[in-house]
Amino acid sequence: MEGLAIKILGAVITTIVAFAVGMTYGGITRKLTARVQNRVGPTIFQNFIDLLKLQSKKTNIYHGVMGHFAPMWIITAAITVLMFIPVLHPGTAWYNSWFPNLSFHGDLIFLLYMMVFGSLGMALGAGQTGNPNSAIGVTRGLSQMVGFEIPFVLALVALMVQYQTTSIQDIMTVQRESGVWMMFSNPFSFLAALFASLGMFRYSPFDIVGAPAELASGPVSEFGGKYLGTMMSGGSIFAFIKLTLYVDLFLGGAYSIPELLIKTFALYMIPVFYGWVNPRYRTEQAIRYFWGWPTALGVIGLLIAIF
Amino acid sequence: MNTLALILLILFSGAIVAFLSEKVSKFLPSLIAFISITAAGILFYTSPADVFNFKLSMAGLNFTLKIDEFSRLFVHMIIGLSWLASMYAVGYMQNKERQGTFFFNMLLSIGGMLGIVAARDLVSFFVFWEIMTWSSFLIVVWTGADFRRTGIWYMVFSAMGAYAMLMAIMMIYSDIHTFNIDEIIAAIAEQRLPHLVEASVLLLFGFSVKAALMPLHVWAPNAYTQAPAAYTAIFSGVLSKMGIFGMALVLLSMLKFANPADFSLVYINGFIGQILAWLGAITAAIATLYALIQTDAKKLLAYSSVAQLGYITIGIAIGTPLSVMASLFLAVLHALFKGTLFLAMGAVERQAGTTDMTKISGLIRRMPWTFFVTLVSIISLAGVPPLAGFVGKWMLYEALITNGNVFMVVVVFFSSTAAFLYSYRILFGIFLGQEEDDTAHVKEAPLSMILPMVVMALLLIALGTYPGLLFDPIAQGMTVLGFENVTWQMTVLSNVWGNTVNLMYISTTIGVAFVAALLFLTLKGRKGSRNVGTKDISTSGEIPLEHENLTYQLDFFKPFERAASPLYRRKMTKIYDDLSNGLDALFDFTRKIYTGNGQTYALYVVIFLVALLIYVQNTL
Amino acid sequence: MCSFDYQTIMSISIYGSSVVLMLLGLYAVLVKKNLIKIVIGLSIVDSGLHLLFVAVGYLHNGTAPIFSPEAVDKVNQMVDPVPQALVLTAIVIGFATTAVALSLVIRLYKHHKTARIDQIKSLKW
Amino acid sequence: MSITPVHYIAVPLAAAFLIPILSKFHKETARIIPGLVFSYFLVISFVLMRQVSNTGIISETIAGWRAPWGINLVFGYFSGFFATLMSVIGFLTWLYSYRFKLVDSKPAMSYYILLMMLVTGSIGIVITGDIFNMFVFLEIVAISAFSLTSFYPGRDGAEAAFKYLLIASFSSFLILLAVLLLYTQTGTLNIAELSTKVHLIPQSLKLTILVMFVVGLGIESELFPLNGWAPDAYSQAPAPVGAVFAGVVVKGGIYATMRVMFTMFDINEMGQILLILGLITTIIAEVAAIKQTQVKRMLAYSSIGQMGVVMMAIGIGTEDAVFAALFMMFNHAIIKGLLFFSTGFLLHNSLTKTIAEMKGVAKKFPVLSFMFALGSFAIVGLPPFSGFWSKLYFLMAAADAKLFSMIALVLAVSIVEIVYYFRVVGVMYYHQPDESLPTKQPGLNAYFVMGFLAALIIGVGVYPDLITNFLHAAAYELTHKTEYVQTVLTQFVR
Amino acid sequence: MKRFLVIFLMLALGFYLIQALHFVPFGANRMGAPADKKTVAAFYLNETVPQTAVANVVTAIVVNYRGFDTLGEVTVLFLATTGLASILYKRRDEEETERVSKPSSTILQTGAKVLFPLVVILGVYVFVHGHLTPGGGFQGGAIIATGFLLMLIAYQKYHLSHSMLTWVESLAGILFVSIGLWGLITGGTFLENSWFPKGTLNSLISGGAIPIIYIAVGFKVAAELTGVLDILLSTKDDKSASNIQQ
Repeated sequence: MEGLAIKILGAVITTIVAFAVGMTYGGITRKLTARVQNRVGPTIFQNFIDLLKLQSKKTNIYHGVMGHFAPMWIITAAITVLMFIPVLHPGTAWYNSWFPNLSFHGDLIFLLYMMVFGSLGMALGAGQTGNPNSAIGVTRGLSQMVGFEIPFVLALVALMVQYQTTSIQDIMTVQRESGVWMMFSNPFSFLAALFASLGMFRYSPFDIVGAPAELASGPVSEFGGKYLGTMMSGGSIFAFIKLTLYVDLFLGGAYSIPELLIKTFALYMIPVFYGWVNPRYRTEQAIRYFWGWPTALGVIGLLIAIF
Repeated sequence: MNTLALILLILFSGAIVAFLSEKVSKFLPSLIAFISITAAGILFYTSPADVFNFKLSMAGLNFTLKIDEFSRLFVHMIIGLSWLASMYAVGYMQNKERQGTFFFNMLLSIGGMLGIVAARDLVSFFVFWEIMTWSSFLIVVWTGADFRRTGIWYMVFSAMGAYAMLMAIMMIYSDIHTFNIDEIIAAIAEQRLPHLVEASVLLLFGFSVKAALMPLHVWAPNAYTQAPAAYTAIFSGVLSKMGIFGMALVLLSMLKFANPADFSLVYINGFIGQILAWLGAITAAIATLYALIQTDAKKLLAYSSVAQLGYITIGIAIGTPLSVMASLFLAVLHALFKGTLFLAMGAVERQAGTTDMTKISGLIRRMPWTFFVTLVSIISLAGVPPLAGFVGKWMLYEALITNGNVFMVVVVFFSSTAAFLYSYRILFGIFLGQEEDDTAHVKEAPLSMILPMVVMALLLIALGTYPGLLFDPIAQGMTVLGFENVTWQMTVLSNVWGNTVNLMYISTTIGVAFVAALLFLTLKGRKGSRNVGTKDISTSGEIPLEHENLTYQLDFFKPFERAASPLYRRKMTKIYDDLSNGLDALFDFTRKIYTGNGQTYALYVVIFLVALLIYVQNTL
Repeated sequence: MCSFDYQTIMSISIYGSSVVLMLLGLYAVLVKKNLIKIVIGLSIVDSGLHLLFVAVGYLHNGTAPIFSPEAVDKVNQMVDPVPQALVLTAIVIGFATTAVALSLVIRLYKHHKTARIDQIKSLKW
Repeated sequence: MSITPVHYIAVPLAAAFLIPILSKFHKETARIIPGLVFSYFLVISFVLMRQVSNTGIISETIAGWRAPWGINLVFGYFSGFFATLMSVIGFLTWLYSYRFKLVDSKPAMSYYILLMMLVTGSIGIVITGDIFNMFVFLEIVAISAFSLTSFYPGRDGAEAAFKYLLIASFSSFLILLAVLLLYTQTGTLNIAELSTKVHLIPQSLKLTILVMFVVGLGIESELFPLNGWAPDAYSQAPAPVGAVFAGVVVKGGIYATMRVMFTMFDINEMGQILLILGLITTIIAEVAAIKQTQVKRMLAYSSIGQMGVVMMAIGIGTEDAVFAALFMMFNHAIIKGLLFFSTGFLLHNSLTKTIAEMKGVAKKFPVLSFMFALGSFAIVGLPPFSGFWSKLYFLMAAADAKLFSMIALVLAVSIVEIVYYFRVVGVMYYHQPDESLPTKQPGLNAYFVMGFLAALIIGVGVYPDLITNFLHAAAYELTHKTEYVQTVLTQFVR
Repeated sequence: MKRFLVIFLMLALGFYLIQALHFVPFGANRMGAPADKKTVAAFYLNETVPQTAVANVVTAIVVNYRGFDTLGEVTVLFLATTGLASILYKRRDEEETERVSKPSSTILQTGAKVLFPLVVILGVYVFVHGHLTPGGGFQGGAIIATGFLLMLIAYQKYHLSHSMLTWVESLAGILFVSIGLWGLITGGTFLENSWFPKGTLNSLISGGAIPIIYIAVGFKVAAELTGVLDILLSTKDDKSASNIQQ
């Protein structure tokens, strides 16, 4: 019973950490972007403020059952994935006490699919609102996903084949034991995954889903108040999840929260930087982009992993 | 009376009675079909396992029918899905013409399928196979639309497959003079079958047609679309699995017994398996791509079925315990979710008059139950946890990765990611989006149609957490195929590398998180929330005008289509069209021999006479 | 070179003429366009064949197979009676065929207003 | 007076000679007497088949002369199979066309007489034990067939009949020549005695004779370059006559071929050639059939194709293959009969008899369309209809002979067959009728006939043992000719 | 082109025919001595007189030994007339058509008048003596038919009674078949000759039923050939052809 209580506590802590980190990173990005664009920009904590505002607003509009479910769907997916991801290295003190979660009970393929779960809910909710822009946003997002999934899967398969496991812990353990990060043992796969991450984070030039200029934020355009707030929270957790996953898989994982923060932040800046210097792609350009060099790199990485 | 024979007799005589009873009442055939299938089901489930054994000696041939553990798995599928579909059909077919024909063929094809899985000799296998084929053909053309493209193509491809099988059967016969599968397996083990490789390839060709494998799939989308939904569920759900059954029979049951010492045979076996698996993967990818550009929901599902059959084929073709298990699991699952989906589309068709997604949308409020079952099935189809589809997908991926088929994994992954696109397409196209005025009158389907779908949807949910319920019969069936001691757990999946996924934890986590979020969102600020219609939206911050078109249904994935345009360029149907046109021209040219001039015919006679004389006198 | 005795000459002339008749008839059937000529050709073929029938039954210095009071003992010189009986049947059948053929020609001519076989091909392919 | 095989010939001949007189007094006699004769055929067949199963092959002498001296009739399983089949088809055809409205009594009289003699002649071919007599019966069949082909007034019937006549003349010429040459070498015309004496013939001459038989009988059995007449004749003859052509006349030709090739000679001498000819015939006929626009013409080509397969089975020449050939012929007779019978009413008032005119007929004639569809299913060899078994047995025989490429080709053309039959079925069922042709509903007699054939097709399909034992006996008898020869040659005089 | 092909074919066919006939030496005895009865022909030559008391062996073969063929042959003729009637059938309204031949000269008409009875009598003689002398039913019938042909050509208005022809040919046919069936009924075989007194060789009444059959055949053939000629001659290219229903 005590174990269960600790687990629940750990889960809550994990969620809070992930949420906070994701929100903060978002704030930092906004600030940095503003500075680069020669603006003052909001504070780093603007996201928290936004969230507070949204949650305290009265929600007037009810768009039907799917519109109601969509935010829950996202947050559920975010929390579930988070539970199955090793935030820190297994075996470390921090890990054992606070972040054990359920990460022994899932593996990479499960995570891949579980991450889609949230998007699906979002898509359904967006669909029911009847806003054509939302639907367009969803179709773009799905199309783009097919685009970046190929290099990403190539990288992951290379990883799994190279280490003969599909479990994230095992991959981390192998990296720790050998002392060589995946990033260095198979740089091609890493690069492929990195390129895929550009699409995954949906920053410019891959921000075709939201596309503030033409779709008015796309899927989320009809949501407001508690719904939008919940979605934002879920999105932040997902940002943390993605970063943690990359760190776990390619950067050898982290032994402590600071290490995790450094690694994730470094990783996070790559799409952000990339976005600063690139205007938005059209959907087919984005897909073609992912099916170009990233895929080639992924294939090379996979070949290296096999032989 | 033998129980197995009795079951078949019930189905076949039920078919005839149903056909004749149309004269009495329009309603009667559907009822008779339902009753016969129920009777067959009751008979099957109340009899002990060892009575399904039937031998008949007729016309100088010995026919053996036997339901072993492997067949039993398929019998579950056939009887279960047919029962639900026939229950559904009672409501679905109401007030339609020519119900007698429909139910006649439906029962006949169900009987044919049972015969196929029970057959232990190749002749009865072929007989039942053909009965199944033509009865399903008659249902496919039942609506009569586009007979040439749908009916003739289906029949031609089926015939190609069936005749390839017949050729193989004859090759085997010429070697060992028996049709009995057990004796054939014994002969393979003793290397008394020189034509083994050719025969297996031909058999696999035949089964690939039914399993709609890549170059032979062109009949499937049209056929699945044209058949009435109540039957398409069976058609796509179990009838296509007969191809899988046959493949399993050849690859796992027959070829496996080839002497390992014979290197070339083993090599060929692996080679055949690899080719087949790659064909399955390519089928999955291409069919998915075609599925997502469809505008008709049934056609979309039809392509989707082809893609799913591709996955199933991969598993069988790879032939490791996990992959076979994945494949069989997916096969059952496909029957469940694709059955549900086709039934749901049938309900939509019946209530709204069409399944063309450009014509209807926003049915979620009108047909909530149908939406629910569709959603559950789509989530299963997409393989998203925590529903059952994930289990099958997971096992398939793990099987492929652990077996080293890494590039195949990527192709499969690509196709199942692209499957999200059409999954969303079908949900959005029919149930979500703008509510149209001309669908305002639509009502939910009657209970007798909803019930079967809900049953299957609940099964899908249950299997998502407790796949072991299905692993049990699968593992038993695999024993027959030679995979003894397949380990499985009720809620935990594991691969050969020792990695596990605990479905119980997943479901629990999701459930807890979901309930928490639900409570939070539902309870918070409930007051004052206003239920608005789909017109009440802001597009780019503006309130849309009354006449403004807010429906987004055409060219749904146009950007993707543009991006993937090289993959769409070559259409298989075009190739077959060219082929058939070429053959047509050749035929037309050939028949010009018959010039119509009697004198020319006389000249032929004399030329032939002289030629034969010269030939005979100079050579014999 | 074989000697031109009576037997050879008879052989060549009888067999030869029957073969030539058959071939001529066939030639007419295969080349002539007129329906009547084709029917005539068929008759000529038949004639050649009937001649051959009679010819193969022939015996050197044979007599007819009829037991007239003065020839009762000539049984050993009688020619083979069987082909003669057969040819009787064959002739009658040939006649029947020709009659039917002519009637068909009449009808064809009535409808097509022509008797050229290459213009009567409304049934083809 | 016990029933003997000669009743097959004597009774219908007497009837045929009687009809012109009797029909002067009562017109209906021209219809009824052939019916009585056909019914009597059934009785004869039944009695004789029982007798054969009890005592073996029956050999009957004519005019009291023992086998080589006189003409004899032989009735064993093999001949009996054909005779029974022909009797049944003849009877059904008569019953079917019983209510055919004919202009007035005279052509009606001709029709029934010719129909009766067509069947009688074919049965004569089958039961005779004398090669020249067989020729005479072939001519009886031919003359009746010419007249029936051109039975409908109009130009096309005459054209078809003339082509038929032209080609059939070649057939009779060649057969006659071959018989003459055989006679000169062996001094006999009796098939049984010939079979003991053919070894006396010099090889080169024997081959020439064989070639003449192959070509002459090939014309009758519709082998490829010799079958130009067949589609025209089938398509122009009245529909029931088409059924008789397919079910009776061709069978006579095939029977003659089998008798000559198996009993008189050895099948191995010409087997290969027949095999290849059969294959080519099948391929070309099916290929031509798929492009037809007229239903009956299509059925005709289909018949030719089937006969090609039968010829292949004969060419293989083993007992199993002969069994398959007989089974196939049985199926072909009943199924083609059903198809011709149903088309007869479906296109009753149509002038051009094209497939397009059958649009949507299923709405107006559900039973007839069902029969046609059933026939289509059966003839392409789908189980559980009888056509499947014969195909299976043929393939088994071919597989035994290791003729895989041939199996492949036959199966490939089967697909073509499926296409064109199913296309017609599709037109019948799944097209909207564009105009309402004033068509005629069949009477009870036609329904009975078609129902009987359909029941036979399904019955044999579900339970092939109804007929297989019998066919096995027939195949055994043909491939083991000793019994035949001995029965004929050693029979007690009178 | 086609002509040359045909000529080539004819030459090739001729070659093979001659090659085949090479094995059939002209005039050689292939039947063996009649007394040996090794071949059918020898048997016939040897046994005809003792068994049937018919002088003309060919007649014996045609009518008795191979009588069945003759029955078939008669049937063929019968079918030809029946077929002709149906092929060239005219509806009632067009029945009164004239004969196609042109009006003939007086010489022909007078000659025909004189010759006709003589020709018929000759024909009757030929078939009545069929079992004694060369000739027989077919030959006699054919001769009689030529007599009618003469009349038909000479006189345009010469009308044959079709009813009469039908009666003659049917009765003759029935006679033939019933003689055959009588043998069967009396316990023998079809067309059996033994129940009728044989008579003495070379007399008019000899050979049992053979002359009777041959006379029947003669009548039948005469009637049938005449019928055929009449039908063929009385058909002309009428205008109604175009509107005959197809």
